[in-house]
Amino acid sequence: MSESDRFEPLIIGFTCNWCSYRAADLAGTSRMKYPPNVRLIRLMCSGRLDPTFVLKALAGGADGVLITGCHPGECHYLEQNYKALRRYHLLRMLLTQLGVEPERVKLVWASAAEGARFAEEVGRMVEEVRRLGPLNWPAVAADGGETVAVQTPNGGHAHEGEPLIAIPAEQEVTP
Amino acid sequence: MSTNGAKPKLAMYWAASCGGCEIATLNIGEQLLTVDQVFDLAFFPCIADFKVSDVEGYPDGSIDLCLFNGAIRSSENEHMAHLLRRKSKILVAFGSCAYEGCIPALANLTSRQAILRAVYLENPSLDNPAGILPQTTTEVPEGELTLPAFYPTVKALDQVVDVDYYVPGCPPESEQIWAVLRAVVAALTEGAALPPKGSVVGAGQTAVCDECPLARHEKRIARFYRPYEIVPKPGLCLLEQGLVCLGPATLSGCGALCPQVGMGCRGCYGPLPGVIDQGARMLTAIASVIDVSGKPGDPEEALAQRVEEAVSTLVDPAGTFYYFSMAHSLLRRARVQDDGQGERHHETDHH
Amino acid sequence: MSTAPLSRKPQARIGVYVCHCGSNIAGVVDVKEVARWAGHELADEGVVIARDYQFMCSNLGQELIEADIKEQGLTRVVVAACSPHLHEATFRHACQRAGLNPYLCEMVSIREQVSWVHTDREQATAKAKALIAGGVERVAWHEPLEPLIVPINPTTLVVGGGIAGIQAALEIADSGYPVILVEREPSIGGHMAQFDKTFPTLDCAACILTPKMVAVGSHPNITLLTYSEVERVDGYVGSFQVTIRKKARYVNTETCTGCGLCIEKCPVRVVDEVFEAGLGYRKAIYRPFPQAVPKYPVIDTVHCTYFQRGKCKACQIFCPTQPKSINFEQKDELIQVEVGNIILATGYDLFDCRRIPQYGYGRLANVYTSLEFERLCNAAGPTGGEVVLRDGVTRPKTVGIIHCVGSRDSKYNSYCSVICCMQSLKFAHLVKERTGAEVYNFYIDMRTPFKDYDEFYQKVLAEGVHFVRGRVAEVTDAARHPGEEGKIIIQVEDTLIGRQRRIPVDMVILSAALEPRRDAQEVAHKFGIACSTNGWFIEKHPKLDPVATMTEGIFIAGCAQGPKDIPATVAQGAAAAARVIGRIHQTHLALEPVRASVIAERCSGCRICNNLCPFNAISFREDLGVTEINPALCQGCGTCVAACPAGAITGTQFSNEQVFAQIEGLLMLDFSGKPVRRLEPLAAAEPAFF
Amino acid sequence: MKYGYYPGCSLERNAIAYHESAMAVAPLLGIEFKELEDWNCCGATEYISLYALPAYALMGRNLALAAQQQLNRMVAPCSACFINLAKTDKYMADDPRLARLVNEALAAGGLHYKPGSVRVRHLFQVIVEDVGFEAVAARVVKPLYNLRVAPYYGCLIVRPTLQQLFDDPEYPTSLDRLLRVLGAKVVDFPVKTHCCGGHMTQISEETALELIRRLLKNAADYQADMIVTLCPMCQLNLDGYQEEVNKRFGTHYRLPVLYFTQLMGLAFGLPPNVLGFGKEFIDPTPALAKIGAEPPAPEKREHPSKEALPMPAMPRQDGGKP
Repeated sequence: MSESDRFEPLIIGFTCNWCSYRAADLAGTSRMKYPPNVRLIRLMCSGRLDPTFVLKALAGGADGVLITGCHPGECHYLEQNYKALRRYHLLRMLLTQLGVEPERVKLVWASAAEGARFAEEVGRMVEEVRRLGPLNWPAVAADGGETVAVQTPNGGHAHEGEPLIAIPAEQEVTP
Repeated sequence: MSTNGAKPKLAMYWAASCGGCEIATLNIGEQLLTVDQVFDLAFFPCIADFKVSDVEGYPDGSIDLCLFNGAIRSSENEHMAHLLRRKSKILVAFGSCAYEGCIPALANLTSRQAILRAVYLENPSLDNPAGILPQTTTEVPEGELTLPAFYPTVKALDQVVDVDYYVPGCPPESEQIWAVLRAVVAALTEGAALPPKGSVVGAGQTAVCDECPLARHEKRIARFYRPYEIVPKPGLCLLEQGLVCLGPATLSGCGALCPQVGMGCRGCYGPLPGVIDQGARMLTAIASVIDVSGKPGDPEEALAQRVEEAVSTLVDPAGTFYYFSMAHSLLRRARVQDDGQGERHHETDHH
Repeated sequence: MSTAPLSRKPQARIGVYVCHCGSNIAGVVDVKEVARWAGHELADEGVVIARDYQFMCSNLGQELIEADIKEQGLTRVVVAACSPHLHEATFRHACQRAGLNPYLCEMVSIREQVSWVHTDREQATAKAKALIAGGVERVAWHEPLEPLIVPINPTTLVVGGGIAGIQAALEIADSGYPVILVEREPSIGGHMAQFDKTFPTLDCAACILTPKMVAVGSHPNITLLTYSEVERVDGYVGSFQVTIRKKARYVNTETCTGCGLCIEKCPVRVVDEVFEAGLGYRKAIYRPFPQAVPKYPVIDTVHCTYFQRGKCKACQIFCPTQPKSINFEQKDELIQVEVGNIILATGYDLFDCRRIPQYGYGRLANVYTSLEFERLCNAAGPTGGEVVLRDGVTRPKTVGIIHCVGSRDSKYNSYCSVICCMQSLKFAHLVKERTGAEVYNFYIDMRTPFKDYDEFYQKVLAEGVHFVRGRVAEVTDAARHPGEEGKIIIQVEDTLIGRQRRIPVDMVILSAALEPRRDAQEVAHKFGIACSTNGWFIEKHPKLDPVATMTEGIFIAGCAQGPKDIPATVAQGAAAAARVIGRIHQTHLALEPVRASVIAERCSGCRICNNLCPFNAISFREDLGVTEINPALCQGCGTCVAACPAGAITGTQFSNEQVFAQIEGLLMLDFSGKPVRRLEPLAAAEPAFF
Repeated sequence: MKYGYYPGCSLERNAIAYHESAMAVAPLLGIEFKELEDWNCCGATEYISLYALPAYALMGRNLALAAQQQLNRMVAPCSACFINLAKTDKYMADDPRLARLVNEALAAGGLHYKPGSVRVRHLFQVIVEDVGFEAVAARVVKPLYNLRVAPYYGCLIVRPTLQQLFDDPEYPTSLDRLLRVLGAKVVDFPVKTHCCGGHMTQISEETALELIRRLLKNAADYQADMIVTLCPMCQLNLDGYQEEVNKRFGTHYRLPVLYFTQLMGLAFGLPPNVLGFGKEFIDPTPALAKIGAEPPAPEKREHPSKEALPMPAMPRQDGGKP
């Protein structure tokens, strides 16, 4: 793939107001460069992270979600990032069942001092998701990805042969 | 049956469903007589012999109330949905299937190919040496036979047509059904006001816990158990005993019947007001009270490991949290890439 | 499809302001295009005006916004500029001046998050648009908020009667406000009272501390509760309810004159592990030291003959007061106090040198800890200031002082204990002064910052003290040759000459590390604050807010926050006091209205959220069967909002609707600025009743 | 408890006493040994410094055999064998490259070793960790009252580089505790982990003898009746070279050097002949004769003079934290 037509993933990032958001600020003030594929949302704490947000982002067309918070033991609200951690792991189990590769939803701890780490992690995640290809959930919701699977760089599993049963023209997902 | 043609017309149809909704409806007892006095049956395949062609013959909007139960799984289901929408003044998504997909929508966790393969090719009780699969059209000497198309994704009623009201439950509780019917009757006969379009009717307004007599305390869940693994202590909140119960995230109105007999709520009455994804709500709630924490200085990998172990005792989260609401969830279905061998990718190993 | 009020987007007249920040933003982002786009493409989203400007944060920039609010009747404002951590306050004030509730303003960071971190103009511009779309969608859901006003109780609780606590208490009391000072030991004074001289000026600790102690004891505004501990803390900033356990002294302080006759007559001699650091003795009824404040003794029931065997009572018999001041029946008292702010100055524990057995402490008689040595050369100490060996008579001819014992050692504490270098230099000087002995200092690095410290180092060097750079391997009595017989040998690699050395000495002093109090975690939890990885209390900001904590109304001072010397400790005590006095002066405190609250009619009392709040803001109303959140205790993290299975808890400023809307906005445009294909959201249905 | 047993060369020859006493006490502690079949030399302490890879391969072979024979819990009584085997396992785990090279070598003999599949521990470590002091105490029938012993760990057994650290590498106390359990009086022995000279006796006798002298002197200074060791090398040097030391330095040390297993056997009431006695250079009988039937009268703490300052209280005798 040439630079121009290579797949550019869209990633929604959730940050903690006290650590990772400030890490992003620090990355900025220190003029560190990272790919523009991640769009950040500021929460007061990773404990505010409602898994619904993640699902909403994926359904809304995001190819990945980056969740960030203070390192365990350093939570501004003492222990709330532990709750985020628990939710993250259960959510990951759910997403795996729903066919979302674990690389698409990542939890990263970054203290306010770790601007460099923040930039690195963003870069790393963008590359990982780029490798996975588009998620394109609207198509998935229509037919489970039987068709998108063919398009995705890594998902050459879908049947190209005759379908098991005549599939009618796909109607819009919502009336 | 009364012959007064001026009576409002009632229809009840089943799409992808089990028929439980009809049973529950007929289960309203002597109130049936009232229903019969008030309504004329326009279409009710379960109890009276109507033909689709009859319905097609009706003028548009001539059915006053249509209780549509069952999910949209095939082109036929969708065809009927559109037909009944056109013919009905009030279209009600009746029961969990029509409202949010229910059990049929659990099929959204797998692929169409896998389902057909399981049903027509791999089922041990099959005798299908030629590996024949249903086709939408088949030529026979007598002419062409047709079958409805089998959709890859099961949908809720409101994902294919406009819906006026929702009646939750699998099935809806008979008294709730009667309450709804009574309200419509009141509206039709005494001109009483109907609730705003799009409302959930025949349910409570808080969560099942509100109706649940089991004692509740602060929650700390060290691990989860499946119902057969332990005998719950009587009188104590099941969740606190590690038994998954969706009561806290499920709309009340059922009378908390399941928890009272030691079986955790599965969530058939759907999400609470304003909640857009019932499964996610319960997931976040349950995860929040998992009893794994750390102290400053703990190695982060080890901590993650401990959390991983604790959550992995919850078997099949998707099936658990979206038991009834898969089709109405934010993601609506699983992303499956079928390799033709019945192997699904990204399948969890938690089973 | 649904009439659910929660999912109806409010109508808003939104103004969007895109800042050039000189070339900081405009250099990478096409700000004019961004503003144009917002004005056109986001009109349907409620944007009525979109401008770009050189410096939005300048007065002119702010006036621009204020004017539009007034003239265009804006109900929401989005400023796309730098990080909200820089200028959120600025633009909120601008809105307020124009009569718009400040919380109806949203900042979008297109500098730190776009122009400073990206280089491709097209991509950066597209991202800026997306971020602004997110802000616009979000701000529509903002609600006008009023800061939470809580009254401040003028009384302050100071926990810990060391020099930090004493300083804080005096500062507050002198400014005319009541203070309750709680101290665990029978007397205030803390570690400083145990010291002999203080570096670098070598003035005697007692001479400078005693007056302060007396001032505390006699101050009309200070209620002194010694031999007491905080049992429980309820409430929140402005009005804490604190339960204090006043341990039984078995001495009636109303009648006791502190004459000390009881102590003199007590037959039981006990090693004093606390004040004398195990180097001296005290009686079973004792006063830690002569200048103790308060002067009243206490009975140590573990060693008291009467409490152990039921007879003796010598102290009572000889007590000259009428009625007798000794009361064996006295019981612990629980006292309830109301305070507005709390200062924690609970100090440190000394590293237990027995944890490094190869240094011989406890095995070799003449190995001392730093605290033991302080007592040894203290004129009021067990030897009356004589620097002698354990036998109590022999003067050492050579003394080795080992730095960093338990500090800067991955096996024990990785941190530097800050005071050891200066303390060791002080010891070296005192040993020379008192005994004329040869003194060797074994150090890793010499750390003598701050006023007159390095001068002191030079002075000690000049006095002929030897300095060996290297971590001591072992302190042993295993002599290898006659020259070492009867000595303690210090085995060390002298890293400056690169040779192993064995230096025989008569006495070894271990400059032990400062460690967090053994119960620091417990105390932190009691007061709702946190401990760092090393166990010290965590300050709100390591540089800019060193005495405040994450919990409103709780301040920290002294070594409880981290190792430090006396000047720094005193400064922190005063700083904490200043913060508290400021608070009291305001009489009321405005708290950020970022708060969670329960919609009672939606709460089913499932109690999922009940143990999620570390600030104890969440409580269950058994009577109503619903959960409540105390807004003054709530710190606004939103964890319970995210946890509520019924969606019955909402959080201001970070509501689900606000975040959902922002997600949709952010995903309006894809990477190259084209619309993103998305799954149309299904609206949540609302239940209705007939 | 079943364990694989790697005797190593010395246990069959100069340290036969160690072997016999170990075999004698093991059953009493519920320990069962199965000797590793076809084991080979551990390379002793020098080989690694000369030819690293061959040395690791040499030990890798033993580990591979152990894995093959399902002896996943190995015991090595000799400190050198123990450290070499444990070290090889750890280094192979930490360094995939080394693991590859070693396995290439092993392939020649049709063997392969997966790091971490065999856990090798020293006999003493097993007694401390798996048997426990309580179980040992329960076996004591003839406490070693009045016997003053210097616990000598040697330089190998508590090396900090091994993850399976079981005692303080700087100042171990577990042997002290064991001997106390046996009823003996343990003297402080600051040089307890210092070098015994190892094979220096063969390379530079002067160096070796000086090192040995220091150990003997320190034990004597603390009026120890004997030195207790857990390594054949240490035993050999301290026992076998004691006369040399006396000659060279004009000293008159007569300090028996016994294995901890021998003392355990005595305390357990086993006859000396099954404990390999009689092969020592320094005759232990006079020392052992001191063992009294009665526990010593509690040492009366001579009252410190009025001026004397109190000593800090020491950790509990059982070695628990202060």
